[in-house]
Amino acid sequence: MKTTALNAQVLKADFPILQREMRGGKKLTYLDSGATSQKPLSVIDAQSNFYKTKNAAVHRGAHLLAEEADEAYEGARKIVADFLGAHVDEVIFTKSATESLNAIAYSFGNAEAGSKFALKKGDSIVVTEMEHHANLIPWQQLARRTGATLKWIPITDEGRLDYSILDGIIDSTTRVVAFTHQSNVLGTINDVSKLVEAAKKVSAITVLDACQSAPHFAIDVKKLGVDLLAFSGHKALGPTGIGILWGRSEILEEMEPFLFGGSMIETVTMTDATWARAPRKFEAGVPNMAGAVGLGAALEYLTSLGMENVHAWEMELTQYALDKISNMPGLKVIGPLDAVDRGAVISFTVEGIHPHDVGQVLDQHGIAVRTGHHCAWPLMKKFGIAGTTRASFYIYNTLEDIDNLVVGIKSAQEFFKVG
Amino acid sequence: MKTTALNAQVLKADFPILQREMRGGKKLTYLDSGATSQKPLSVIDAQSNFYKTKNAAVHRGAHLLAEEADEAYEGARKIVADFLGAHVDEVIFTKSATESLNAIAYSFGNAEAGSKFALKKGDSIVVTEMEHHANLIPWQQLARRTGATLKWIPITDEGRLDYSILDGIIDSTTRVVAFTHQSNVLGTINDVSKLVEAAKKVSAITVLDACQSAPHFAIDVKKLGVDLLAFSGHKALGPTGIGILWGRSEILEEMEPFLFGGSMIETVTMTDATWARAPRKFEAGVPNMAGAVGLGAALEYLTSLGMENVHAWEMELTQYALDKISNMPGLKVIGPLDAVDRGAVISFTVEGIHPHDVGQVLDQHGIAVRTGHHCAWPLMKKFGIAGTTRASFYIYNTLEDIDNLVVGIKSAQEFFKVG
Amino acid sequence: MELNSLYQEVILDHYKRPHHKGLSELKDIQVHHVNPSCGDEVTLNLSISGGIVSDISWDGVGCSISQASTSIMTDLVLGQTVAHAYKILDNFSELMASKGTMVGDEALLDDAVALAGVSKFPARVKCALLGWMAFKDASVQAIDGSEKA
Amino acid sequence: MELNSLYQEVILDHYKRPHHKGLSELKDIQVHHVNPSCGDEVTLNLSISGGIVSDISWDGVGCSISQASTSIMTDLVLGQTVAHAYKILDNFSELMASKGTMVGDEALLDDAVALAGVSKFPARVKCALLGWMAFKDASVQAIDGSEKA
Ligand SMILES: Cc1ncc(COP(=O)(O)O)c(C=O)c1O
Ligand SMILES: Cc1ncc(COP(=O)(O)O)c(C=O)c1O
Repeated sequence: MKTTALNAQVLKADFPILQREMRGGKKLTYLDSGATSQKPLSVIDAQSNFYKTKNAAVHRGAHLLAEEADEAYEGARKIVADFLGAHVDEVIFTKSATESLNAIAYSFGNAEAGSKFALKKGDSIVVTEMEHHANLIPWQQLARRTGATLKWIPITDEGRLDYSILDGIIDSTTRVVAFTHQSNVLGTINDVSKLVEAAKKVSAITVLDACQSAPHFAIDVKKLGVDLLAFSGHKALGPTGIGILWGRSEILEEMEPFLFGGSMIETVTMTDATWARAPRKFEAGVPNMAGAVGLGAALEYLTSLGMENVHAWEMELTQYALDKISNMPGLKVIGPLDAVDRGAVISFTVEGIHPHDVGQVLDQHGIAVRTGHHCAWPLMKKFGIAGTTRASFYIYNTLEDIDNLVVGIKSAQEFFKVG
Repeated sequence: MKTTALNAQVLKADFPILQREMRGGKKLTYLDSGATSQKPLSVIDAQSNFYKTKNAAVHRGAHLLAEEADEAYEGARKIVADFLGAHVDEVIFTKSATESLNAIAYSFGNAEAGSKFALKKGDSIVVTEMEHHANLIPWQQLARRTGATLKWIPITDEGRLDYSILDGIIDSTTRVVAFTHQSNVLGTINDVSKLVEAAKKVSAITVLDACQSAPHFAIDVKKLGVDLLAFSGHKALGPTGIGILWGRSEILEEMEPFLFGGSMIETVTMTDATWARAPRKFEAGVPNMAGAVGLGAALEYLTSLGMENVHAWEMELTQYALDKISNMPGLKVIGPLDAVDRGAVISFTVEGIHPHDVGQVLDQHGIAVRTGHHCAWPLMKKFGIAGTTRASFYIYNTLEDIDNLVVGIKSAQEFFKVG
Repeated sequence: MELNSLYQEVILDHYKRPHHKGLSELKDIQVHHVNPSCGDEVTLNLSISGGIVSDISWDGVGCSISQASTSIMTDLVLGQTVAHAYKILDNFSELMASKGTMVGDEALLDDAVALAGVSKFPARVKCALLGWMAFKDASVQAIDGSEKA
Repeated sequence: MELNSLYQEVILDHYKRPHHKGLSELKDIQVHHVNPSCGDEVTLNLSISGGIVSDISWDGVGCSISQASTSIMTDLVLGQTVAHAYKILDNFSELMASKGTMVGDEALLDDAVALAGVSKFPARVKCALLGWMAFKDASVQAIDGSEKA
C-alpha cells in the first residue's frame, strides 16, 4: 500500500457521526458522500459558535454584533474565493448548487432582448447526457420559455462524453454550454478545456456543475476558463443549506439578478428599483450566515489537508475499489473501469438483485450507499437500467470500508441466491 | 407591573449570546430581533445533533441514516404545519421569506397563459406602501415581465393602511394582493380579513408576508383566509438559511414549480420532465435539513412558551416603550402611538441626530438597534425621512432593556448637544 | 436478523415467480405508475365487469418488494368485487403505515401479511405500495369510464 | 471612551457647519451617489479646468461622518490638480481600510486625519467614503467629457 499524506483512519475521529452504531450494532461505513458528506466537529462548532457569539443580520447594522457577523460572513466569502482561485466579489452564496444553476437560468431569462444572455428561437443550449437533473431541467425550462432548443452531447458505452461529434452539437446557434465536471453516477471527469474551447469558438457562455469536483480535487476557476460555476457546501464537509455560485466578474456585472428583496438594491421606489453590484446583487434577503461560516470552516479543513492529498487518497480508494468490485461475479460497473479521469464514485449493478435490495442488505451491515437513478434518469435509460447501487468515497473512507462493501455485496448475493 | 406567564429575565439564560460582553464591557441589550432573532441553546444543539447523529440526504436513501434524516426533516415539517394550523403537505421549506416570495412570483410567471396564475397586460397586482423590499420588488419585476400593472394601498400619517380607498385599488383587474401582516418599520398590524375579503370579491390570490407576525403571535392559516404565506426561520428563534412558504393545498397543486432539479420530479427525459406533488414539487435539491430541524426546535420552544404569552409579554414591552419613548424631548415615533393592532417594533427619529449616529452611541452602551431605511425605502420617502432608529423586541427582552435604551438615547442627545 | 423479517420466503417466491405478470390483451384500462425516488415502474391492465375485477395483469421493473407486492395484490383482487378490493387495499395501506406495530389480518390479506416487516423500513413502504396505487388509480378510471359510457 | 475617537471635535464642527454645502451654479458635471444600506445621499457638482478642480459644491443627507467627510474632502481638493486630489483620495482610502492601524498623513490629509477612528468601525467606513466616491466618479466623468469635447 502506497502511503499518502492523509490518514483516513485518523480523520474518522474528527467526524462524530462516524462513531455511531447502526442496525445490528454495526459501525457506520459511510459510502454515500456523493449524496452528502459528513461534517467534522470543526464545522459543526463553527456554526454553533456563530450563533453563540456573533449572530446578527449582516450588511445592515451599525452595532458591534452586526459588524462581527459581517466580518465572519465576508471572511467565509474570502475563504471560498481562495479555494476557487477567484476574486472575492465573484463568489455568491446561494442555498445549494440547485439554486445556483436555477439562478443562472432565471437570470438569463430575465435579460433584456438583445443582451448577450437573452435567448430566442433559433438559439441553442447544450448540455450532456450525463447531467444531474439540477443541470438539465432548468435548461429544459429556459428553452421552453424562450423558444431556444436544448441539445446534448451523448456518451459512449464506457460512460465518457463522445467528443468526436462535438462540432456537430456546439455550433453557431449555441449560446450556453452547461455541463458537469464529474458525473455523480459514472465518476467520469469531463474534459473541461475541450468543452470550453468549443464553446469559446462560438462565443457561448459556459456553466460548470462542480458539485462532484470542487469537494474532491483542487479547482482554479481561472485555469478552467468557464464563465460560471456551481457547487453545494453540504457535499464538501459543509452545512446543509449553503451553496456557491461563482461567476467571472465581467459576466456577473452584466447579469440580471434572480431573487429580489433586501440588500441587493441600490435605490427603490414603489414602481422601480436599481441593483447593487455583484455579489450583493445576487444575495437578496438575510443570508444563511451561519451556513456560510460553516462552509468556510469546511473549506479550511480541506485546505489544511491539502486538496492534492485529498485527491491522491481518493484515487487510491477508487483504484482499490475498482479492482475489487469489477472482479466480483455478477457485478457490472457502470462507468470507466480505469482510475483515469474519473473520481471516487462507483456505480454498479448486481445481476439478479435490484439496487434497492442490494442497498437494504448493505444497510444491515452498517454500510450506507445510494441506490436508484441518482437524479440522472436519462443516463439510466441510456444504459437500459432502472438504477444502480452507488458507492462514493471521501477523505474519511478507508480501504477497510471497501472491504466491508465487498463482504456486504457477497452477503446480498448469498441472501438472494445469485452470483 | 402586570405579571405574565413569561419571565424574560429567566429566558435570557437560554440564549448564550445574551451573556456576552459588548464594547466597553457592557452586557448585550439586543433590540434588533426584527432583523434577526437570537437562538436558544436548544435550537443550536438540535442542528449540531442532526449533524452528529443522522446527517444524510433525505428522500433518496435506503439506508438507516437516510431514514432517520427523513424522519427528522419531515418531523420538522409537521411542527411547522401545526404551528400554522396547516396540513403538512402545505408546508414548503425555502431558504428565507425572500425566497418564498420570489418563488411565488416566479411560479406565477411560469404559469401557462390562461391559467389562474398567469398575468397579462390589463391585470394588476396590489401591494401596500409599507412593504419590505422583499414583498415589493418581486412584484415590480413580475409586472414588468408580464405587462401587468403594480398598484398599492397608501398609508395614513399615523402609519396605517388607508382602507377607505380600498375599493378603488383592489378592483376587477386585480389578480394578486400581496401585503405584510405587520410592518417591520411601523409595527402596524394590518387588517387581514378586510384585505382578504376585498381580494376574494374579485377572485384575486392573496399573499401574506408573515415575517414580523408568525414569530410573535399565534397564526392560523385557515382563519386568516389567505392563499399563500411566507416567513423566515431566523426571525423566529430558528437558524439562518431556512424559511417557509405555506400555500393552500388547492393552490399548490395547480402552481408551477420554481426551482428545478432533484427530488421535485416524477419522470425525466432529456427533453421533458413532469413534477411530483406538493410539497416535493417545490423543494428541488438536497434541502437545508439541519436548518429545518433547527426551525422545528425553535417553533417547539415558542409553542412551549405559548404564543399567547409571547404576544402578551411583547405587548407589555411595547406599551412600556411607547410610553417612555414618545415622551422624550426631540423624539418622534414613526408609526402608531397606541399599542393596539401594532407589534413590538418601534421606529423613531431623534431631532438633530442622524439614525446612524444614534445607533453608534447606543452601540457604545451595548445596545443593538437597527438604523436606516429597513428595506422599506418607499415608506421612508412617504414620511420624508432618510431613515429611522428601530428598536424591536422579543421574548428575551425585559423592561430594563427598555430603560437602557432610554438612557442610551439621552446620552446620544447629550453627546451631540441636542434635545 | 431483521433482513429475514423484511424478506420473508413468500416474498422471495413471488419475486422470483410473480403472478399475473405479462400484460394480457384484455383490458378496460391501462395505467403506468413510477416511483420517482428510485425509478421503479409498473404498468397495469385492468378490466372490471359487473363491479367485479374480471381481469388484471401487469409488467414492470422494480425491487423484490415492489414486484412481490404487486404479484400478491393481483392474486388478492382478481375475482373480487371492487368494494372488497378496496377493503383489502385500505387494510394493507394501514399495515404499511404501522411502523412495525401491526401484524396484518391474514384472513383478509393472505400472503400480503408477509409484507408487514416492510412497515419498519419507511423508505421501502413506497415500494410495497407501487402496484396497489396503480390498481387504485386504474379502478377509479375504469369505473369513471364505465359510468360515462 | 471610544466615541470620542470616532467623533472628534473637528468632525462635529464640519457636521454642524459643512463647507461648500449648497449646490453652486457652476458645474461641468453633477453626480448623485447613495449608500444603499442606509439611504444616505450626496449630490456633487464639480468643475475642472486646466487639470485643476476649479469648483466643487454638494448637497445631501447623511450622518455626521458622511457629512463631515464630504465637507473635509471639498476643502482638500478645491484648487488642487486632479492628480494631487487622487493622491489624497488614495491616501484617505488606505486610511479608511486600515482598521485603526494607521493615523493618517496630516500633511496630505489635514482635517481628514480626524476620521482615522472611523476605520475601527467597519460599518461606518462607507459613510466616510460616500462623498469621496462621488468626487472620484464626477472627476472621471468630467475628464472623459472634456477629452471627448
Ligand atoms: C416584513 C418583512 N418581510 C420580508 C423580510 C425578508 O426576510 P428575509 O431577509 O429573512 O428573507 C423581512 C426581514 O428582513 C421583513 O421584516
Ligand atoms: C453532479 C451534481 N449536480 C447537482 C447536484 C445537486 O446538488 P444539490 O442537491 O446540493 O443542490 C448534485 C447532487 O445532488 C450532483 O451530484
